[in-house]
Amino acid sequence: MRTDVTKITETSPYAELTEGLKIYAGGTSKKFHTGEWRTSRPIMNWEKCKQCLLCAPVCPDSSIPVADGKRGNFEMDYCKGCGICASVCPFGAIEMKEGQ
Amino acid sequence: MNTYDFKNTMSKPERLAPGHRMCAGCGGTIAVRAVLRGLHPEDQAVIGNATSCLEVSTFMYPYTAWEDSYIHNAFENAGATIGGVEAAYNVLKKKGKLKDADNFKFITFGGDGGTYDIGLQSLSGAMERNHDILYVCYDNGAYMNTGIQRSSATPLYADTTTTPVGSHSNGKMQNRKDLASIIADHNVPYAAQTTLLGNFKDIHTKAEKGIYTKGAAFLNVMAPCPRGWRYETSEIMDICKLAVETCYWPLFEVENGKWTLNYEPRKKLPIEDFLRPQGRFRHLFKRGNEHLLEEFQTEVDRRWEDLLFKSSRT
Amino acid sequence: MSIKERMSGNEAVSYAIKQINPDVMPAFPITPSTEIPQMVSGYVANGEIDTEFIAVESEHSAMSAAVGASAAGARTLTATSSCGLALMWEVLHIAASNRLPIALALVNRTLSGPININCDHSDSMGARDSGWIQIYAENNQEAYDNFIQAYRIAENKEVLLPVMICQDGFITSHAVENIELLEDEKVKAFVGEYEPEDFLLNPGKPMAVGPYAVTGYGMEAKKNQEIAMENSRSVILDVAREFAALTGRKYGYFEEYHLEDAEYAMLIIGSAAGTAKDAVDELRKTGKKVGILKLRVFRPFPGKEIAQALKNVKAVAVMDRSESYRGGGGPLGVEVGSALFMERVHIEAVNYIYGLAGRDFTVENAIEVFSEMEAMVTEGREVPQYQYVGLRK
Amino acid sequence: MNSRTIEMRWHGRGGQGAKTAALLLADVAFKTGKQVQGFPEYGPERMGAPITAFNRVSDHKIRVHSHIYTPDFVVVVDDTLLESVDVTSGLKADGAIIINTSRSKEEILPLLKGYKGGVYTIDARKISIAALGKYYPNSPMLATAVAVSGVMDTEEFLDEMQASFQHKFASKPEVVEGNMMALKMALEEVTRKQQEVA
Repeated sequence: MRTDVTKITETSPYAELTEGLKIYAGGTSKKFHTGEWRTSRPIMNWEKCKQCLLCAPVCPDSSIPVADGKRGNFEMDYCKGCGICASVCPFGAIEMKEGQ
Repeated sequence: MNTYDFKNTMSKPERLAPGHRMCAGCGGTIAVRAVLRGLHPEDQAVIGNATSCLEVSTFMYPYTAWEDSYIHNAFENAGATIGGVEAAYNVLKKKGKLKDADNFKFITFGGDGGTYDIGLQSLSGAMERNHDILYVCYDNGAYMNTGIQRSSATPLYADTTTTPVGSHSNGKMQNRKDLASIIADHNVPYAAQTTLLGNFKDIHTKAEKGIYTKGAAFLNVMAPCPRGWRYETSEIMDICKLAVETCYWPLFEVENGKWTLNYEPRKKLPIEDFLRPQGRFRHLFKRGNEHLLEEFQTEVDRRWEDLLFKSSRT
Repeated sequence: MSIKERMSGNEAVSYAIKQINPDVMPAFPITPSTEIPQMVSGYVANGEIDTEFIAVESEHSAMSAAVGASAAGARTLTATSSCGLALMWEVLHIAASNRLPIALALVNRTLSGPININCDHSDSMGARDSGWIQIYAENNQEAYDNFIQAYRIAENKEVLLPVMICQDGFITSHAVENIELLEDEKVKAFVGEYEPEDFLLNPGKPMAVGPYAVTGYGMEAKKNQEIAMENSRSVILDVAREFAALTGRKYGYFEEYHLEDAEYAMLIIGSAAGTAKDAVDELRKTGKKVGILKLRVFRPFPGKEIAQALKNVKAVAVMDRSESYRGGGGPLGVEVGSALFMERVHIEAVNYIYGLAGRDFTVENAIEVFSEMEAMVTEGREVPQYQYVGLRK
Repeated sequence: MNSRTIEMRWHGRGGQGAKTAALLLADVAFKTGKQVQGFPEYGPERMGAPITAFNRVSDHKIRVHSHIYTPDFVVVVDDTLLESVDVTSGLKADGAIIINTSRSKEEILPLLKGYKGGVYTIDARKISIAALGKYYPNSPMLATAVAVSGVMDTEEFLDEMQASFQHKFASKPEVVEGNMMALKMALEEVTRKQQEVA
């Protein structure tokens, strides 16, 4: 069954689920926003950021995008607020703040 | 192998998408991301996965966090499963049924439960048969998925839900199994041990070697679990560093039987430094339990000396 | 023109495998199915097929690797018996729920304990609810024919389920008998190429297999799997029709032997059906109206058809070659009884357990069963509804 | 059961080739156009343990899949079995038993529990060593079984065996010759004994 996987929800009738619950695509989890789990958020101070990128690999949620050797803004749809990035930043450019 | 260019490596397209349900601060997904950066961007992969936190969180129907093809089978059979995929690839290529697909790599992930314990036979078989795969164990030292029960990777004296500290117990009474050595003794082309450090050069280099070594490769990655180890989520990188600096978790690799120690601390730190930040070892720091720490240190020293000996052989 | 040959049941299935030339076969030896992986390894070693044979370290890994290979897009099979099938149990369910058209050559042998290498159906009956199609053979010919039909059923887009092709350990697997084989090219044409729509190795089209499904999806997924099993009913018959057109050998859910006017019927699976047919011939000579329903397809279970086929008999002996330990009979006893009830077919039924752990089943045994049924109906003899054949008392 | 089905039971010891002989008989009978069955009784027995194998040969399709309890013929590949195994069990009175032994028929008879049917002794060791230089009882026993049971014409049997040996030992013509000689010697011996009986 080649149902459009992006349209499958917990209210879909059985005939609309994929056969064997296979998913014919990669990275569909991006539809699910784990940012809602957050109880504290990282705040970026771009002036202090030296683009060393040490924060990028430590993010468990792939929420620090890097392109052409430079990091961008946090993907707040997914960031769970663990604070590892703030902890490893040698320049104090990331600060964790309570709240979503 | 190219020399490690951190910025270029970090600029590669992400192969583990966000939106997965792993815990905040999870070491497992940091490890997975690092391993997947070892894949060259032009190559495709089939990712295998033993049942684990990683599996139930990264492929929760209909959401897959994997950008590559992915297969989860069961808890105890990740080795055999990815072996089957690799065999299929070889024969379909041979029969000319896979056009434009000569760049598949096979990587499978298991936790220590699925790798050290219930899946050991399947892993051992896959290694002995020398399938062209990389098996990565993200070792967080207990069955975290089911609520922190001890595994054979759990360190001595750790407080877990099946080795609880009590009036008659100091936690787990046995030493942890040394799986990387066991796999190295399968005489596979490549076996290595690493963890999450600094700019991730060590894990990246080993993942890339493992993926691009012809034949079976195994990578054991210490991946701390803030919930099971009971430390502040933000402190993960310090914990990993202390594991290495105390020689609790040495970085080594075994290439075709040749052991190489990748890092030797200038000054070996006492094991207390690694244990103290973790709630699972809190009881070791009570007055009267000094002998337990001594025992722990003795075992760390013994294994370190053994590794020094193995890696000094030429 | 078919090729007249003689070979054992294991040779027959191995020969079918050779003619099909599947892509991947992971297997681990276990008596009495061991010869199959041995023969396939031989074909590979001699370049007669280019199947990738994986000599795994357990049956568990055999089925696990089969799941990986099948999901990757390869036509896949394995072979096993008894405890080997039991060790696969968890993964059997996964193969079915992932909708992977794997073929399994099962050579039936009793499950331990006690350890015993001979035939009964406790292994496959134990796996009856694993979501696999199950097809049984009376002899080497049927084992061969069923195996050639297996992939056509399993790989049908409306089905996509794994299929178990069963034959009786030693009794047919190791008995050399006459057989008619098909020419290689006819088998190849009949079975066709496997062209999966979606598979792990499809370049540029990633696929994910084996998810965690929350309650909101799990039940719907299982219903879909059940529908696939229902779909297999017509596919099994369609494939059999095509096969009959090719070979002249007719197959259905079951074979009826002198059942049309029978007053007493025996429902039986596997090699013992042949023995029972000889008993029917002997009894018919003396004027007894007796017949056989030889069940070929046990999953999906053709309950309605069985009930309809039996509706005019006075009594049926339901023959189970495995014990359910439910305190009252075997699996066929339950399912046939249930089918008769659901179809409102009110006939006498007795559940006999026979042939456990290789206990021989003879023509005389079958005659005794028929006699007992007749006595029950005509003389009102009290007959326990569940009993053993050939048990030392 | 079809009256024209001939049932034969083989007794031997693990490793002596009784199973192989039964399968060979099925093979050669098949080649002469018969419907056949050849199967051993299986257990975990190893080298030296008593084993049983069976044959059915018929002009009609064989459906029965039980062991053979009332054989027409019994073949004993090792006479030491006579002490421990009830070889004549169920053997039809109008049938025959064939025993590989260097002893005389008179010496053997007391071990057969009063069996009244045909009794044939054949010294397969002597024949095998004379023909092949080694002790392989299969060829002489097979020839004897064919001659005594009459499951097929002996000339046809020899032709089929010749073809089969030539296929099997394509690179060793001397083995083909030796085996053929063993078959022929056994056939001659049986014919002589049959004439004595007549």
